[in-house]
Amino acid sequence: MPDGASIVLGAALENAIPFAATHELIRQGKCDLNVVAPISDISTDMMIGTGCVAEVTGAWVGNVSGGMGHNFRRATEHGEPHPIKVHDYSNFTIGMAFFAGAYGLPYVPVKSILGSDIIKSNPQIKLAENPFVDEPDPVALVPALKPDVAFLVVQRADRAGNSHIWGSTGLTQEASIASEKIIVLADEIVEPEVIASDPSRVLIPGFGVNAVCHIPAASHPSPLIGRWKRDNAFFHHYHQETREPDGFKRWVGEWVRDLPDHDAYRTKLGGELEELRVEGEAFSAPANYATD
Amino acid sequence: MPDGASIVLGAALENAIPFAATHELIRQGKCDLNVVAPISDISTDMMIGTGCVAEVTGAWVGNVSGGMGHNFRRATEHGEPHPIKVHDYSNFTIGMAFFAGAYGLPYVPVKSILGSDIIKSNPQIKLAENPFVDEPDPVALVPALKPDVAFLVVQRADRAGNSHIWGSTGLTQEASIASEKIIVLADEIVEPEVIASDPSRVLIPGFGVNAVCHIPAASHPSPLIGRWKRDNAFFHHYHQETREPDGFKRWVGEWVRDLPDHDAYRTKLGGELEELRVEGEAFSAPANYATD
Amino acid sequence: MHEYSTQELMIIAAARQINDGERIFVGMRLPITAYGVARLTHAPNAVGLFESGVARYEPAEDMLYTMCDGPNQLGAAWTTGLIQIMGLLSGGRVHAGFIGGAEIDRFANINTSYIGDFENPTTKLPGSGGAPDIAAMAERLIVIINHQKHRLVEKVDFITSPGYLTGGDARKKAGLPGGGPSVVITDRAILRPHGPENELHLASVHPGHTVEEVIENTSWELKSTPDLGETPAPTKDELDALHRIDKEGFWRS
Amino acid sequence: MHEYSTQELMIIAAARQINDGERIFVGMRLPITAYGVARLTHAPNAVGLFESGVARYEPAEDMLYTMCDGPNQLGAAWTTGLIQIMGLLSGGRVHAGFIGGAEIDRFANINTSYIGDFENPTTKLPGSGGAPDIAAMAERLIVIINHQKHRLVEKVDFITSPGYLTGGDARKKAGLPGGGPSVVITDRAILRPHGPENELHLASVHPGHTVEEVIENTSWELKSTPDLGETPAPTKDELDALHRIDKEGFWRS
Repeated sequence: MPDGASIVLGAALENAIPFAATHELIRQGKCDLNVVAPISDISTDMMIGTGCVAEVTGAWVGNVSGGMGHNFRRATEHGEPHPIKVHDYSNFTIGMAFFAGAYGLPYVPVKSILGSDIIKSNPQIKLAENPFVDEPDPVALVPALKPDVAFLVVQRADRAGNSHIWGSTGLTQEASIASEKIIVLADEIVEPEVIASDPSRVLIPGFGVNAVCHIPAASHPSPLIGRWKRDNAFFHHYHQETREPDGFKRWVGEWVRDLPDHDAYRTKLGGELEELRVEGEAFSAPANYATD
Repeated sequence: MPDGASIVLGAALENAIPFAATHELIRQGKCDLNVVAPISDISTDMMIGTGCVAEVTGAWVGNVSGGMGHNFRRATEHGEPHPIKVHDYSNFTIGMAFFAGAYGLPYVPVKSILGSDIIKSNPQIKLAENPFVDEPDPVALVPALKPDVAFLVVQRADRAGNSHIWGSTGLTQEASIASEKIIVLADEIVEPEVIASDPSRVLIPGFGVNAVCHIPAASHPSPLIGRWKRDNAFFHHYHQETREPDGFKRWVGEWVRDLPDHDAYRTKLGGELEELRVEGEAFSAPANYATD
Repeated sequence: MHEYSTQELMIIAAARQINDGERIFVGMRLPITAYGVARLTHAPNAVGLFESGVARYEPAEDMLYTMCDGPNQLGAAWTTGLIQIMGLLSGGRVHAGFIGGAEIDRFANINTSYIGDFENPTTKLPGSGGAPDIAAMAERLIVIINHQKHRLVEKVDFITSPGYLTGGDARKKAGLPGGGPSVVITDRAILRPHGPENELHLASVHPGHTVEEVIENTSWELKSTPDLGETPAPTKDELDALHRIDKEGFWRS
Repeated sequence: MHEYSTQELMIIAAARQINDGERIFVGMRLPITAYGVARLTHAPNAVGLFESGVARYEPAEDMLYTMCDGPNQLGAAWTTGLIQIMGLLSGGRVHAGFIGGAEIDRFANINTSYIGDFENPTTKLPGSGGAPDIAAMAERLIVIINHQKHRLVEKVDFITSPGYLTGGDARKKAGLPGGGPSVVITDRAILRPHGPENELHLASVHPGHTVEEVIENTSWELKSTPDLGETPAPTKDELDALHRIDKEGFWRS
């Protein structure tokens, strides 16, 4: 992945955020990224704090259970560590921008952003008239977004990247298909037969995936349905520790830069991570695909 | 359902077509309907033959494994039993029209119908220029379609209409959500817990459904994945029998008008239907939704 | 009289805004608790929508920190994508949505984006999420905000989520399909748009608060509706329902 | 020499158009068999797409009458919606699509809609299905049609699926993203667009057929490509693969 790329680090909103990828990009010192997502909880704030980010394209940046993202505020209010450009969208309009990018529409006309000053702060969105009615009927035209790379966390995948996802998915499908490349972070690698047993649970088929990595708990501290609970204390801790730039430096050193990889991160979490592991069973009723 | 309504009798293309609803509408003698669907195999042809149809909005009408739909040809070529108006779409453009209707977009700009004379035969589709680029860049604007009623066949539902569907769905979700009312024909009625065990397999939640009917094999002769095989001989028989108007009259008398309901239809099929029942098991791998 | 906190009063006032059988964009924190109270009291057939892609009948059994947490998905009516859920906003399929904000103005426009000039803000707020879409499209909007002078302002610096814009029929002229804010619930009072200008008026004052105090804490010259009264105190049934949901007493203090 | 039917030759000629690793809109009948042959011979990593919402690696094990039949869904790579699958046509994600037709003209425009005037047709054909979308958007298009004078016409009555429109750069000017028809496989010959006009030229004649016969059965003045030759006969490997798929000999007669 080159410097300057536009990347999607999680498009499901507050679950299945690929923090393992966020950390690895920080370790590799990628530059000038455009972070594209409706909401990626503190992933975006971390990226901004390390100076990786030139632009943010999205609807909300912060710490969902904590409120503000301190790095986001420092960057947008005082240009610290450096100024960033914010491209404002609402959740539905960024969804339509991904939808257009995914399915080959140059733009999508929406009603839901009319009246909002987001039309002023994001000049990419144009006002127009609906040509299908005679009376005035304003619409906002939202152009297609086509990020370079989407990272996504899935509950299980086979080695070819055929993946099963369940639970709410936000804009995962649209953002991934809109992206030039897709990198899958699988909580579990399973035999191809497991995925093929339920092709309707596939959100992204393997032939559209460029790489698949087996990374348990890649979404920590965000939850992964049926696998890992949300680590609320971790989010709170991040919020407390990163109030000042020095605090963020310490935090990112301890939790990202000083660790070689996600194995080490899991080891460092230790028993705290084990407590987040879902042990219970609440299985879906089977669907039969037999043909005879 | 009033005369003159626009109705969706199957939007999954060639599976899960709600023939039981088609037959009931014929028995009730509904008039001046606008039949809206990408492809509904011989359902549309039957409706046309009985004189129920004033308009067809779709991409393809015929007998998928047999070729022509004789009633469709008689109506369009000789106005028999009466002339019908055809609104031409391609599959992707009718998909975008349903998408727009479902999700509140006044229209969708597409590339995929450029160059086709469908733009001439369907004046609802307008040519325009993409306002986001400086050089000429034509797009075709497809306005939202919002049918009055969608009928859909599902493998299982609870009494409130919460439904599970699996296998390919074509435009089922978009066409249903775009429609003012949704009527579910469930192959099996199950306890609410079965549906709630897998909310990601829900295509249409119960709160969007206006009525749910328990009708086994409602899609016969089209297949329902994991439940009923396609009755190829039945499609062939229809094709042979309906070559002439008198033949169609006989066919529709025998198989629709002279039967009080779908129970009687199943009884008449008897052993032929039993041979189409899927007996095997090819179950989906379970998904865990546990939280702890 | 039963004892209750201001937060509990706000939750119950919010719950009363939900009618039976309605589909509601719920959001997190206070509104999700209000939804639970409504379901347990007068609105047992309401449906809760979450823009991440979740629809629920019964509220989640466990505490939620985000709408994507496991307990909000287990036993849901529908777990799907954002477009499917937010798309329901079109065509009058969503009756009401809850939103909060950092600032609201006399025409009920809401700011969650920028304090100061957006090109050079003094304070950058987290942003819109799906609030503009809900504000534009839902049949009506229920706003919850703390009642402080710097929050209830003459004119917001940035309209993230449109209310009645410049008042009168400006909202309609802008092409917005949804009906706009129907009520603003604060920790001191309830405000409603009133009259042809759709300006926010004081509709009721919470028990223990005064009209003067409310006016003092509002930046514009706050007028009252003709039927101005006191916000009805929570009933025993309402408080019982709230305590069943708020087992840990999170909202009691 | 091995024995083979004309249909078998067409299937194998079609299979050769599929390169390894490509994503192909397969469709029913002859092309789906061609896809199976390609997978078993030179293109083991091809992916088959079906507009109803199915993607497969291995072809279905049992005979299909429609793309929605059970055997096409069991063990699929993806069963989803039409928009997800047809949406792949954008952005160069689909390498080729197969389509058939009732009429094709010298610029490879295809008609499956109306014979005669569309407002008052002499023959109403079933319609487009997804063919226009595939023709507009796929990187290249593979056309299969029976070679008769009334099918290979100077100008189609109705362009359902665009080829090169009026020839030259007309297709590009019309804003069509996909590359257009790359080959037309008939029961007598193979035609390809050639030269700056993108007019269909005779590229090879099937064994047992003659250039004169092909020209006689084409309505326009059919020219030949410089490398005009004979269509290579099926190899033993290709026929073996075909017979493994076509167990019942459906295509053999």
